Amino acid sequence: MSTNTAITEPLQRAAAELLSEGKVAVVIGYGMDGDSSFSPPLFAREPQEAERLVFDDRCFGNLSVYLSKDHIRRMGKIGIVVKGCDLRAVNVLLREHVVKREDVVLIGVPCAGQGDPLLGKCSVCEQRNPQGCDIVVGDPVEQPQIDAAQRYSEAADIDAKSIEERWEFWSGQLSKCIRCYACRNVCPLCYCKRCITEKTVPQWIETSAHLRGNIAWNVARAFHLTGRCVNCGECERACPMDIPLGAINQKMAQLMDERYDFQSGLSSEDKAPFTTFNVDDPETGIL
Amino acid sequence: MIKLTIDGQQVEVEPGRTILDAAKLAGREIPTLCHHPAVPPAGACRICVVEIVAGGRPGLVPSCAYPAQDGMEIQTCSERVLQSRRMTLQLLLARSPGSEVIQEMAAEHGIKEIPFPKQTGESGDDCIMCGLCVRLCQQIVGASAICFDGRGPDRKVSTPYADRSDVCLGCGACAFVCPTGAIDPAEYCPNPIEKIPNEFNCGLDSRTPIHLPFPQAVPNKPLIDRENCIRFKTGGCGACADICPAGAINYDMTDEFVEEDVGAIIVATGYEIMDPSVYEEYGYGRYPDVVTSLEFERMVSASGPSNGELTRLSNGKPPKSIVFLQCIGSRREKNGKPYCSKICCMYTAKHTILYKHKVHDGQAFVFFMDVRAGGKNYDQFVRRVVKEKQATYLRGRVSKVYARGDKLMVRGADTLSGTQIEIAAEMVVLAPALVPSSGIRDLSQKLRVGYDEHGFLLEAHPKLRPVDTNTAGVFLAGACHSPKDIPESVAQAGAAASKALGLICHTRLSREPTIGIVDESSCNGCFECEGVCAYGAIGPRELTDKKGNLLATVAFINEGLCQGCGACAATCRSKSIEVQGYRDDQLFAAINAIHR
Amino acid sequence: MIQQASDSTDNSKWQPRIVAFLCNWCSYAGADLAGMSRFAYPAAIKIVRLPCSGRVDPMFIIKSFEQGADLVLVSGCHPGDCHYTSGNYHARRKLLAFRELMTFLGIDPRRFKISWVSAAEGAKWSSLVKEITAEVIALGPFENYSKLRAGGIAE
Amino acid sequence: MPDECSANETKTLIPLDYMASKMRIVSITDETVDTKTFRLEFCDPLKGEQFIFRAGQFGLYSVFGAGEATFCIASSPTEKGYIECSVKRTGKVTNELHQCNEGDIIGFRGPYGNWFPIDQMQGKNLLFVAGGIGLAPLNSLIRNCLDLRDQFNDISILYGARSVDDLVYKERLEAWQQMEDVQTLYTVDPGGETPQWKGEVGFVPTVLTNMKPEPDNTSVVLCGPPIMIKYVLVSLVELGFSPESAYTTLENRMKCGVGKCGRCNVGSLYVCKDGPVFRCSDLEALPKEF
Amino acid sequence: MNSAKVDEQTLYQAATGWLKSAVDILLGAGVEVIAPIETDPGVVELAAVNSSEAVALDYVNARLPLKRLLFPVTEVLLEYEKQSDGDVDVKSEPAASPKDVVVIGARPCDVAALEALDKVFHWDYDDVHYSGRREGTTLITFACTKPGPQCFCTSVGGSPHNSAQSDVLVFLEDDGRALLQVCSDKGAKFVDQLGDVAKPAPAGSKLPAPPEVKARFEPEKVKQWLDESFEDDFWADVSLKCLGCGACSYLCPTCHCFDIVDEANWHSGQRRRNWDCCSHPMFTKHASGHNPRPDQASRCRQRVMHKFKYFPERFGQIACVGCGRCTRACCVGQNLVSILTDIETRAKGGANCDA
Repeated sequence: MSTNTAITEPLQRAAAELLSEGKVAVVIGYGMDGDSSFSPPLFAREPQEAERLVFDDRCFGNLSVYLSKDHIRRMGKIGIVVKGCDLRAVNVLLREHVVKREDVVLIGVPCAGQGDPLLGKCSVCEQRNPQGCDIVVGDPVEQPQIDAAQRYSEAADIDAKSIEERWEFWSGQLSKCIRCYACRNVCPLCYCKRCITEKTVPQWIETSAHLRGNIAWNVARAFHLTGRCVNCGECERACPMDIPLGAINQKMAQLMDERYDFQSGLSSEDKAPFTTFNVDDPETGIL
Repeated sequence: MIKLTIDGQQVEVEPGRTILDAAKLAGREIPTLCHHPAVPPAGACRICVVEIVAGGRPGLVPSCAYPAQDGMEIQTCSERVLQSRRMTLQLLLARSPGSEVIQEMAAEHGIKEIPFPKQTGESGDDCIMCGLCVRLCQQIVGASAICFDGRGPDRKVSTPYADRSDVCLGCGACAFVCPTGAIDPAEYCPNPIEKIPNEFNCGLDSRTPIHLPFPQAVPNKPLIDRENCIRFKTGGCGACADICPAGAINYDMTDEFVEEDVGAIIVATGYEIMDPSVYEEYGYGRYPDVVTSLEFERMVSASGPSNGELTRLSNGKPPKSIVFLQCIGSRREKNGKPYCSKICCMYTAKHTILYKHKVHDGQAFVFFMDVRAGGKNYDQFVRRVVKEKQATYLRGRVSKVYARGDKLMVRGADTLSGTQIEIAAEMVVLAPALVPSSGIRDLSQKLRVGYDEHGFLLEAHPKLRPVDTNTAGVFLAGACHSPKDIPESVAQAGAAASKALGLICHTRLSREPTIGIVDESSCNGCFECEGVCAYGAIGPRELTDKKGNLLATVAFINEGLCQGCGACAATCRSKSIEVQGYRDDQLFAAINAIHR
Repeated sequence: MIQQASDSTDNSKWQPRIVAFLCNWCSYAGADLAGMSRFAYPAAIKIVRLPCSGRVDPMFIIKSFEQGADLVLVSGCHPGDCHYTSGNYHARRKLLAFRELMTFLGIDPRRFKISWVSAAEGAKWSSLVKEITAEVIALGPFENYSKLRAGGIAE
Repeated sequence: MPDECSANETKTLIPLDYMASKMRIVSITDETVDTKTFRLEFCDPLKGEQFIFRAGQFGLYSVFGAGEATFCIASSPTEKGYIECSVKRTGKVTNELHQCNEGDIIGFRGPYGNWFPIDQMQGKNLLFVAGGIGLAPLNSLIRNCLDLRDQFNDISILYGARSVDDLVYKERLEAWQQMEDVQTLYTVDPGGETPQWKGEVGFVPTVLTNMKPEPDNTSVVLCGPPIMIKYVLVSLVELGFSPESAYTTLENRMKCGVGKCGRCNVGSLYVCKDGPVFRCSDLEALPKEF
Repeated sequence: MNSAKVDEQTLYQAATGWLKSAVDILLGAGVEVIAPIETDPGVVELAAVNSSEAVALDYVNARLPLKRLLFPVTEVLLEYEKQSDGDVDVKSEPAASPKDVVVIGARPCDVAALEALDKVFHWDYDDVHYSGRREGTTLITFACTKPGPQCFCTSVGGSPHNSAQSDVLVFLEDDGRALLQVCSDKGAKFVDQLGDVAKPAPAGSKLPAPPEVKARFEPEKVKQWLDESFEDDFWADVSLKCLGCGACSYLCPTCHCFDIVDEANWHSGQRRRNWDCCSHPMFTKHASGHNPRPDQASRCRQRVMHKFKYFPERFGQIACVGCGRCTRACCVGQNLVSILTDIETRAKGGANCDA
């Protein structure tokens, strides 16, 4: 672990300034916590609290999840520390009217990747330098070129299996699911006031943690994120049962990319693939 | 007001008006050359002289420039006046012997010979040095592109240093006002003057920037074409405002968006004709005498570009033989429109008659696929045309039109006799396919009305609801729906109007109950539903507490617009939209019941 | 365990079960026309009528499999013909993506069919149903899911 | 109450397998537009004979396939051979229940929970205050007390609902009104009255204040929406009642009904076991999580 | 459950290879053997084994706690089938005619947690599903040799050598030998079954010293503060980052909240019991829409209060065994230990330091 002082110091200054000038009610960033293996979220509400903000290579979380939380929004205008990848989620939230641009101050941090060794998603990150933030602290980092094959390599590994092998694999993985819904609750885009699992009339998704219910839940989750998921990987990180949820999300992202030339969250102006159509969309496999 | 007497007649004019203005009011005609109502007077040509008899300093004055004064007594054709004019005309005739205007004016004044030598060649031209053009260019157009150049006999109207000047706008106003037609702006204008094609006459003639859109337009008022008007191009001119007696011209008026809340919309965007130049074999665009039926219609119209005189565009002579070609692009599966344009058979029959009215000894031929005369008395009309030899009907298609000399050779097949024929025609009239108005797709997307592969708008049901669309409250009339002739269009328009009235005459709207309903307690307000709604039925609704504080913005389905397709319900992740009659729990029960 | 009435995977007794979600205006009318025109088709297919193929939520399909469907069919108007102008275009995007998701998870994509059948295509409907019924008989019972059904859940 | 059963005590445990007894719906009464009263009989006659409960206790009713839901038993323990429950349509189970017909079979387990301390009320005046569907648990107690009429002094019933249409047990209300030894006062919220309405118009706490009940030797039992209970308590205190003499019921969400699922905890209490009947004075000590 | 108290702690010793023999003997006797096995890379889970080979020995703790064997994540309570005459055939899921199960290798904290579960499932009403399994389960616990950084059992009255609820507590030695401490009749029966594999240890044999687990806080102090701090702002502050994901509760060896749901098709169905979690907003939400615990602050408070105040008040013990799973699982670093140490600081009147 190494604290990135080139970012941490200007970050602390910027946050303290925003707070002391009353431009934001809270700055959501990362803080240091001796006990945990990563830098957890920190909510600075007073200028002096900004001193506890930090940026290092253990800032795993996607803080944009808090933008949809009522108890955070009630505080007032939010300043939020975003890595380039987190910004994609913010863009989707903006597009879906979850937050208004004027209600949030985006503090961008250039990020050369998280984790040691680098997290999988960071090694194929194409958004190392956040675009369109109100404030960017620190200097831009080098952005390697990533091609589509690298971008979706995890999904490709599973795609390479036969259909039977895939069933074998996924029924094993999904059997583990205990339906704690951690994947849902940490997802910045799973902000529904009432999750489909909580609607009981009718109960589309069985809540029992048997494979039947688990498939229904995970299919619904993946499908509700199709064309929206920004592959931040929080679901997989949160899953206490270590189910490779990211691969499913990646597969659907790959599909949207290949089929509709769409990558979620690159702009807040895009139309989600499922809210629009093209008369000439591919339709192979339709009888 | 100023009171004066002109030729013994009392008139009243406003202060500041000239004697010429007063004379007009009195109904006395005074000849003018250098005068133009929009241009400040100069009194240069002295044709307009009148005699002040009393009430001022007696003598001859130019009426166009001399202000009317109270108590004046004016004579407009006293012998003294006429003598002066004759002298002036003699001098003008000597300078510009070729000018028709001067010649006519001189003749009116009984001048046969002149005592001066007529100037010819370099020094003699039609310009009478009145300077109207110069004053116009400087003071009205504001371009100052032309001026007088040289002295004495060398004096002439020219550009500075006689160069082609970028200052010249190419507006052509100088030529327009020149009393003798002496100016050709092309001599000094760097940008050739483009005539503004008259759209209504298919560009067969030109129009001015101020024009009537078409004869009998409603309202029948002229409009300014801002793209071509000098005023809008340079900020100069404004002559029309100066001279409009009603003060009706207001340059500040702009196009504006007008929003109206309406209960129904009738789409009647009509048709356009397809461009037949895509079919090279017919030579349209290549030979001036190949015209479309619409151009022909204008050419034979009394209000058309040639005032109803039918002449060949190539040489201005009446066409002695004419060939009408049917189904240009219509009923053509490949590279065309597969549908029948429906109106061509009948208007072509009419055109043959009109042709015979214009060119009595002319010969008309019609190439047709088959004659579709399905309206009331239509077939009888076509039969009359054939029977009365107004036209020779040939069943078959034309393979090629080409020029030979000043004739157009039309080569085609007569499938009834099974022979190849070639007709030497002087004019060829094409009946191109009808297509929907350009922009219909944008409009249909705005209105959420379907359209077919050709762009014609879709009716709700071909037999049972031919006037309705699938979007409630939007109705169709005329050719936007499919090619239609006048009686059909009128009938459909009437039906559409009745449908619209039937809809809006009630105080409450009744409709199918199958519509979407939003559960506001769980709606996230992401508005993905709005994106999939084909009817624009979904919009935002703000939920507030009792104090008016905004709690949430949620989706709201306009029950008047919703058609109940359920795309929104399938899109809603939180399952906050239910379609009445196809609710989730109903479908769940249906799925469950299958596996009984 | 209570014996399940008809989810036996015994091939000798097994009858295929196809759940079809049809749009009201085209495919349902097409199926209707097939009936009126006396085009016979297998009774294995059970129809749920919807206003539009755009109404289909993937949960319908999952639920059908959970309840014992061996094959699910969604059928709507041909592209451009949607009564609601664009419902089938949206359905096309979503359902094809859903099929990819199924495939990725190892659920046989041959178990989920999409078709366009217009109100005039009674004959197409009849041959389509014959075709997919033959296919599902060849595929056999959908064991991946039938093993997950109530009473036989692997936990 | 908390000391009633402590985990440290060795006592005979009742085996619990969550089995639901089958009951047949014998009659259905529409109370309001979204409330129905079901009269149920055990399919197994023996169970019916053995079944005893006390007023205030609840059961878990289930529609097979939809799930279980908790309702108080609305009939009186003195009425044998059947039980009644009144159900407002709010969720999945209640929806399904409302779609049931007479003769259908549903599941039941219970009775669970504590009960109104009817023994301690003997010889006292009784004041029942109910709002809306809150009359259901009181109905059981009122019917019980009326069946044992001579054990109590004056009995007064104050019942209010949002509108005339929202009044439940209309026939029974009528019957109570006819009784000479019961004082009844029925009210609807302002705006909820109809031209035919002959009762009071006003909110329950206001009507209660005007009613001026005698606090001495009176037990009060309250049931209704939380907001009503809150203000009725204020009125009662103003009238000289002590919170110790008032009882009410809590309706926290429950799944097991027997203190295991952890859903109905309010502090260290379990509404399903330590309740649903609480003394109003005891509620004040609880965390406000009900 | 440990009905007969063992008078003297009886110590046995077992030679290298004892585990293989033990597993073979048990399997041979038709007993289901549950042991730690590596299911995912670096992840150990308690699961049925067919041989001793798969058994993992080097691990801090299983990913899911022992509770899931006795109180599964989902289980059938009853099944029903609708009859054509309108009747319904309802059958209680036979409460597992107690099958003999031996769990080898659970950690002392997980096993100690059963004390709390026992109390919940056996008070007043005896949950036959739980107790049936509990009855038939013999717990051969492996004493902790290498506690994890998040472990804090010593703070909540446990220890790496806690024998509470264990039938046998096993002290593994590096060379494969082991000391077996018999703690109950069931344990004695197990050791009997092993025959020669386990011999009584020579008198004076000493148990190894437990590894150190740092004590982080005093639960009494925590409770003192909790008693007075229901309305404290602390709860809003501490819950800021909590996403209510529930991973902590699902992995907690003492959390026991559950949901009961029906799952059905047209004619038949099951009533099931599933794990549930007080962090989820729907947990307490009434059908009317009223929610007694409407925000994350009140739900966080409930979780801490329940474990350290309500449960002790009701059942006389803390509902936490210090296994540290909640802390490990939390993806926002909502660290239960730091919440509790913070509370302790407050209880001592210390500075206001944010968790």
